[in-house]
Amino acid sequence: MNLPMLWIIPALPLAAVALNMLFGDRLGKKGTAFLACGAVGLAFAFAVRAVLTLAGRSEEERQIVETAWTWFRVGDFSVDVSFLLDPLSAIMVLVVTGVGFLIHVYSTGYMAEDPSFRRFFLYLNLFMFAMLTLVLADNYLLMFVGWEGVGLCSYLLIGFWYEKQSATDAGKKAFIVNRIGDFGFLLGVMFLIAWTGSVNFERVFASAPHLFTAGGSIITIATLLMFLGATGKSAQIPLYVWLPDAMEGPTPVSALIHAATMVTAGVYMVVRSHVLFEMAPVTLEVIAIVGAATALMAATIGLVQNDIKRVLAYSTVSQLGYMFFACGVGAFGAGIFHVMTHAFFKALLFLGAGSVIYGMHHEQDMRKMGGLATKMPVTHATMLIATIAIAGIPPFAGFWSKDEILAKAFATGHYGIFAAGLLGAVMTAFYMFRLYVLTFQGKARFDESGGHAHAHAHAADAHGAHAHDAHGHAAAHDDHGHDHGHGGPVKESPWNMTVPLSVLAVLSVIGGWVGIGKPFIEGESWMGRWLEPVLGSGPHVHHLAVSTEFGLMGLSVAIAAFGIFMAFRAYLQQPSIATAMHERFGGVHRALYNKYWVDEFYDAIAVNPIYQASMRLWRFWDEKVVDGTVNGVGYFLEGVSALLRLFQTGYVGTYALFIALGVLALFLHFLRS
Amino acid sequence: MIPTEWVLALSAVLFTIGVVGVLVRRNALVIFMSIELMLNAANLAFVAFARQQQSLDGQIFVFFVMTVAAAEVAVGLAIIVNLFRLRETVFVDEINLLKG
Amino acid sequence: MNIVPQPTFLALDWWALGPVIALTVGAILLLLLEFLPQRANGNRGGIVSLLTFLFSGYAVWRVAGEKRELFGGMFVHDPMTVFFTMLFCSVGLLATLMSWDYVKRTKINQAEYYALLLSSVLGMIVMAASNDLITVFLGLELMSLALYVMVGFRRSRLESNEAALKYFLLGAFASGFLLYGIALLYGATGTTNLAMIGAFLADTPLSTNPMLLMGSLLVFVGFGFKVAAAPFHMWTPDVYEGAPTSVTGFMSAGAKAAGFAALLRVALRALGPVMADWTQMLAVIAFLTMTVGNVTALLQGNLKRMLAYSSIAHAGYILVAVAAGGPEGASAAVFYLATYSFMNIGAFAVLTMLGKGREERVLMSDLQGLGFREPLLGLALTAFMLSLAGIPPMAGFMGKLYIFGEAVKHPQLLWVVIAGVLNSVVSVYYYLRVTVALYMKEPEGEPVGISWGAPAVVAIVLTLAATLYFGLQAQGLWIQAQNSVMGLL
Amino acid sequence: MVPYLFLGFAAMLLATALMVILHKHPVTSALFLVLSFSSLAGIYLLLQAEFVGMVQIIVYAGAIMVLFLFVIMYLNLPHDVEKGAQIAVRRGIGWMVGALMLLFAGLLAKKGWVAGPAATAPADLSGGNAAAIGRVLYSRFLFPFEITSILLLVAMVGAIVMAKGRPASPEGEGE
Amino acid sequence: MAQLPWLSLLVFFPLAAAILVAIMPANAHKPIRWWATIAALAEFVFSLPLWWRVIPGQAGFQFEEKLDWIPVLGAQYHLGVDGVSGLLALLTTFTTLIAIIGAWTSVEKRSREFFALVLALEAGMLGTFFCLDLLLFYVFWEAMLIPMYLLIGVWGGQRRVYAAVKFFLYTMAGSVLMLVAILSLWFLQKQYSGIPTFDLQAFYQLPLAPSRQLWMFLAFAFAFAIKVPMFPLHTWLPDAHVEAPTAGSVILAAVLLKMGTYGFLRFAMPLFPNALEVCAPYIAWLAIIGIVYGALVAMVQPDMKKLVAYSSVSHMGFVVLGLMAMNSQGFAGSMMTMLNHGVSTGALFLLVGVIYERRHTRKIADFGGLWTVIPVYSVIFLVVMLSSVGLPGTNGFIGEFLVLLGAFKHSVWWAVVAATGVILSACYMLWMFQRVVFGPVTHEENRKLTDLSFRERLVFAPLLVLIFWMGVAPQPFLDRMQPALDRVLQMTNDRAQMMAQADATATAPLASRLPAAPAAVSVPAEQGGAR
Repeated sequence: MNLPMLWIIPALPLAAVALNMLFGDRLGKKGTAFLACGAVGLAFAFAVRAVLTLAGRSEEERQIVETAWTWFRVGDFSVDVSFLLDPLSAIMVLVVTGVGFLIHVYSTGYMAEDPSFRRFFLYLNLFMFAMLTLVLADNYLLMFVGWEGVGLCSYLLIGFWYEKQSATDAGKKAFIVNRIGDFGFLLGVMFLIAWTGSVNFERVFASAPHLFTAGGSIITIATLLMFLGATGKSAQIPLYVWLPDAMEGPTPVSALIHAATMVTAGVYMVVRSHVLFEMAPVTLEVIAIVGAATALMAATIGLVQNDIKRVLAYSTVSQLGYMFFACGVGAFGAGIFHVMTHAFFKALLFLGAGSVIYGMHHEQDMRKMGGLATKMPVTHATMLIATIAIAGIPPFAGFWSKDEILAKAFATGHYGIFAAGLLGAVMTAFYMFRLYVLTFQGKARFDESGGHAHAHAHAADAHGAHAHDAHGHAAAHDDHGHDHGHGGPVKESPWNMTVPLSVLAVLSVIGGWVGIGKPFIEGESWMGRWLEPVLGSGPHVHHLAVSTEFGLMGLSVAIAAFGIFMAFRAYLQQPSIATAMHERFGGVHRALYNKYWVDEFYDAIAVNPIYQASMRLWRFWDEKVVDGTVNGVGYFLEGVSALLRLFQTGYVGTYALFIALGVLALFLHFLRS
Repeated sequence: MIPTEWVLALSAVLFTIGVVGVLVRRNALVIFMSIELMLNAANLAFVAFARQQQSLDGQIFVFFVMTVAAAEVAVGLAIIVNLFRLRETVFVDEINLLKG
Repeated sequence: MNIVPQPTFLALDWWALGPVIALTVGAILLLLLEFLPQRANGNRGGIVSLLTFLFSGYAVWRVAGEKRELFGGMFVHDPMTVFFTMLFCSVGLLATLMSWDYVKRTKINQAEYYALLLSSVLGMIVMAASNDLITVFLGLELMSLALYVMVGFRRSRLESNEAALKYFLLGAFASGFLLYGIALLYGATGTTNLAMIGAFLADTPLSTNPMLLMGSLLVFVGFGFKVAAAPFHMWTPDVYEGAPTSVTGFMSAGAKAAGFAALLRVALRALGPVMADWTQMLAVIAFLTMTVGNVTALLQGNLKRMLAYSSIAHAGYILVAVAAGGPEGASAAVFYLATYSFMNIGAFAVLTMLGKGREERVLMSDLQGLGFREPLLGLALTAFMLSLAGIPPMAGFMGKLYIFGEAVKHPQLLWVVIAGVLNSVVSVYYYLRVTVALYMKEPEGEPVGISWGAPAVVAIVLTLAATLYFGLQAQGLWIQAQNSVMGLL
Repeated sequence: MVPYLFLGFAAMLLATALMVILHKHPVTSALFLVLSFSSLAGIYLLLQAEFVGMVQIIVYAGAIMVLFLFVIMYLNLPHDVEKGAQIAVRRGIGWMVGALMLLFAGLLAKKGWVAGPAATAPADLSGGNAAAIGRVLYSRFLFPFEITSILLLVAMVGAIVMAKGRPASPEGEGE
Repeated sequence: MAQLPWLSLLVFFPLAAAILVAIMPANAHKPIRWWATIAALAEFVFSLPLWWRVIPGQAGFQFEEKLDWIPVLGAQYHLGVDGVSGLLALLTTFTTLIAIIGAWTSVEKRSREFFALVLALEAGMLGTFFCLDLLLFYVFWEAMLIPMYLLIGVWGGQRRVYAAVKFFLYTMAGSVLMLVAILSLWFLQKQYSGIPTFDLQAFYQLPLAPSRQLWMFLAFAFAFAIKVPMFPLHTWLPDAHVEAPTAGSVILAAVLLKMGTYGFLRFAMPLFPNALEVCAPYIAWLAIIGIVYGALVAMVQPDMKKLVAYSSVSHMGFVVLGLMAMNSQGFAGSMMTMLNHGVSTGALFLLVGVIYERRHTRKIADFGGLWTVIPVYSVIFLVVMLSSVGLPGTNGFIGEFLVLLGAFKHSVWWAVVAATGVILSACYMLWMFQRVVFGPVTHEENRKLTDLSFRERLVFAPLLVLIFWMGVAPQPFLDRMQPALDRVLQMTNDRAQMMAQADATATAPLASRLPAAPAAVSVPAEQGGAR
């Protein structure tokens, strides 16, 4: 078999979905788990094989296109279901299948006791299918299939514990906010179709330079609309609000979808369309600013959150901001590089957090943790690696990518953005180590005998009076999917959770090395060279002096170190500093703690007005005015009818009178004519 | 020689008197009499035209009208008698069981 | 002028006069037969009138293709006569069938009833067949007199008597106008013969002659009364409600058709040359008629009354055709009259079966739940209502199609066409109320008893068949209607 | 002479006709109607319609009005009581309609009076009016004449049906 | 096979079946529904060849049957099928079958009449799609109202009478004006060619002065707009849908609404192209308003059926918008959306019907947590909902995307505003789904709900298959509809050009009488005269 069989990569998880749906109840948990993980693992294997095939080709031919069938063809417009593997999608597909596989494995442990185990893997496989479709698509519309597909799976997985109001709310919010983005994406694609007549990447990119004036309004509007789509999917201002709420889902979901893969789809799309974006400098500027602003804002919010997953969520938003401003400054390769490294360490962070939560019996509040380093050594070690990675300490993965982004921003003269990036970096380091310190260091702030920190207060009322078994109750509320005995001492997670942690930890360390470039080696980094067939080497020609490069590196390391130091200082050595700061900047803290009241703001300016307006539209306009007019005609006629009946008095005299009047009227008619 | 116009005017006035009678009276019998006046007005017109045109058709018509009138009277009076038997009234403004 | 023409009657003439003779003989025979004893609840009257109608229809059908002018134009045998004679005979036949058991249960089963029925049909035929205003008038009076009595036939019933009185007084009043109008026409043209009036008007264009105008106007008032055109329609609901149901059915179809037949003949033969001036006025009257009829019908709770208003509305539709004028318009009117007669009689035939004994259960509420209790009756009534509403595939739709199809040819009538179709939407509301009562309401109070009778069922089946057939395949009737006015003598 | 006679008859006709509709007692009205019919008969005579004039007296004034009087007296009708606002309104409207009708007719007539054809078909008046009428009646007007006979038959039957016997008891609504 | 009057059989077989069902004994529920199902199934199977026997590449009408009906009028019994009507007919037979099976247990009362009426309705609908004679079309169009009216009025909910009468009157009000226009057309045709005819193809050849087209187009459009229904003529729909029995709602949504858009496509647009050009922007904006408006109002509905009904308003707005875009994408999108809407909304109504049958309430607030109790149902609900939302991969997306694309090509703003409907549809559907299916079980009654029976699964299975089939591989459908759509498009454009020229001749004498520019207008007048 010479064919790389790209289609089989997404098809495998889909097949698993189908099998799981049909026979899942006979397979049992083990079978389900095996099926799900096996499918993804196999997909990974196929992906590796395909990528190796790709790598085996010369640079000019590093592109594999496989057309499965014509999706639809109307008039002169046609869309194929076809897949494209090039260096860019290769990275994505490896990350997705690889990290996805690890998270699948992890989930077999994490979700082991959940009664909806099968459903979970069903969704997860479905997600894999959608995500792979997204990254492997060779046209915008098929990409959109994956795009919306991952949105759907995100919706389903966030609302996985569907009996919980907040979970389903969050799922719905995620879907709808994404839809707003999709609206933009779709319109953007339509611009492309209208001008280029195609959605195929190759054809669009090939013809775009001839059809659009660079910097012209059409391409700007089109790319801005596409970027709107990206902000939805990748949680950027103004559509980032769904991501923190999405933490209602099971933690592996957060790791896979809301950290490693799906949320980076926006970045992927922008990078994929870099030809178009490069033609629209205004859009790029907007992207850069939005990215930087998001990076900063999310970081500030992350500083004060207490929920371990929420901190990570804001950190994700912030890191996505980095990726976007990378794209915005033209450093598409750096963006993708960060996507990759981020996938490793953020997945690890989430999984680690999941492990902590698992170990803590569903406690997510960091104020009730502490001192877990000894109790959960593997978790602790891996988490620490990830934290360092994200904080940007070399030679961990995060450093390389983040540094490249900052360097590119500096190099292209976006000093404001560069500064924002630096500020974000210090805050990242700070809040990540705050998380680390609060969780693993210091004294344990929970009842070590194993009592539940918050004693399932709401579990009781959620279940009311009816009897429930230990497992049945698990599905009833939040992240308590695996109720392996109430209480019990805090202990390390099982192997199927720790192994993926370890693998990811390794990747978090070495994952960045592929991107080691300029100051250390001659020419482009391996990563840069790999991506060159896609991104070309054109625009990023700003070569910084080696000294400047090193200077920037040093700066960023120093800044990260400062953040780390401050975190240790404020939360470990002298907790009073933290409290003092809270008191000192009460207003700021409140604003941060409440996420700048953005949700409330959106509620006030969009959600509620629309709801109220709809209500009025229905109750008043539809029922009273539109339907009222219709019924009014009826009432009017009935009124006339009643009136006419009055003339029908039953008296002969009246009738005769009308006859006479009729005669008169006829006379009059002829008199007038 | 009486001008036809005169006769015609007379018949028109007579006809109108009949119409007015129908409109203003409430006694079914009197209303009926007024209708007879109208018929007679028509007859008058017929006769006048017949004379003007030197033709007998008009007079023949009058003859038929009289027959019809007689027949109508027979039936009409029978109906009125029946009405009176049932209701003890001949006033048409007391008869409005059917209305609306 | 040969004042004593020797009447030379061909066999054809005898056949052509067959209906007139047969109906006269039938009526007299019925009265004579009273001297012979008959069983209580005998059906002698019904049988005799049935045979009479059958024979009449046969007689005229036998010579359907011929054209003859008899009695110097007093009676013409032409396609229109044939058409209307057949129609009136069918109406009479159906009326006989639906009266059959109805008159028995309401205790008015007398020979006179059928005698009057026959005479009234005779009057109608004379109206339709006469080419002279004298015979038109006499036919109208003959029909009317018989109807006055028939309306009041349940003479111990207050409503019946009241209806008769109103019909009579107003009918006589309108006759006065008609007569005066005829007098003026006679004065203006010197003749009462329609063809000669037409010829006179064609030779000497006198359309502005006030005498002619007033004459034709008053004649129109007389016919307008008979066909219940607004504002001469007001007797209709009261009379229809008060009259025995079978009589209502009969007169709603027959008298209206006869009125229109005469009107059309007068309009086509005599006033043809001046009809153009009438278009706008007729359109206004048509509009008023249908609107008043339909709108007032909306809230009626009594089916007979509702159908009375509906009959007014239908007169309005037909007047649209009359306004459209010419042979085409007339043929549309003729077509409509035929379909209308069948569906309306059908509806009344159903109504005659409602109630036991002497009771009359024709309120809307009496129908509640009937549709499922008596599916066939409900189905028939529904079909008639839908047909009256002009919904395909019923005959009523074809009638409306024809009328409006003719009317749209005249741009100045477009407004009345649109008003007409909108009116038919309004009418749908009250026709649907019947189906609502039939199928969608739970029965309240004592359920209405059904007086089944084979003849009435036959009548319903026949009318239903006609309603459906002419709805699905109108070609034959259409051609007949066209022929009837094309070959006018 | 003839015109004066005509005017006299006309005046009497109108006066009596008015009295018919004005007088409150039906019997009086009926008697006035007889008078007006009689004056009409006079006018007929003046208009050379002798046969019709005679028939007018015999049939109308004689037969029909007797029937009227018979019924009025049979029913023993008193004075009509015509009081109240309704009657007044009706009266007002009635007269107004009558007046307007005359007015309109007059106006219409003024617009372009054409007298109509004179002597389109001069009749054969040999043997006098009655004979002439008889001739025509049994020839050209044979058919209507026959219809009239049926009409009278119907009237007879109808009158008998309507008035024979006494109804047992009035049926009310819905019975 | 060429001589077999296949389309007639298709039309009249259900009618015959209806009559047969109607004369069965009233209380024999089981045989009645079995026979009704068998009849519907037979009809469906019998109609299946429409899929492959209608030659996809051929644009014109196929399987034409032409018989004289009323020769004096030139009305003919003329049936024919092309890609558009063929697909809609398939949708009809399919939906009827589904509706009948779905109504097995929900109609206990007077089931005989019920099934007979559904079958009769099927005959009417098929007739409407197949006929190529305007008079015949009108007959079917109106006749179809009767069974639907009875279905709503007899087997409906609380306000059934109101809803049924409203449905009837509303539709009638629109269609009578269309009748007037049809008659005018007929008359013009008679004047033009001297031959009276109602034949659609003859009308396609009939030149009409643009000035004359306007009112006729409006009359047609009014009739169709009511049926679609387009804002602001939509208010009969929520009432009718809410009150109708499930089968009625399904057929109403799946097929009857399509009559309106089909009418646009087949009649109003090709016959009056110049008037269309004038009116298209207004109609399109009304459609767009309908999209947004329907979605907004749907969002706040407390009643599930009403919500779906308003969502229909929204979806049908897409259909009309696609038509008004007047390009092949818009047309194809419209047609796809018609089919999709038939499948998805039909399924939604069935789903509502399923729980209504069990709980006798449709209030969203009365449910919640259904996933726990009836998971199979919930999953199907999820899929159907997503299809309705237009998720790529399901059928809904193809239609909406093509419509938006078509609209975009015509006017960017159309697409922009209409695309907000995509967002809003997610809002109302997801919210409804959340409140019904997610959350804890809040009503004890819901705990006893039983999941879908085998019969019900049988009903939904083909719907789900269609949802995915049409979403993943819609090309077979597009292949079938496109030649016919292209023909309509072509014809509309050609006629518009032809008649615009013709109008120059018609107006030229009038214009030349004006003092302003006498020379300029006389030239085309002469050209036109020569032509």
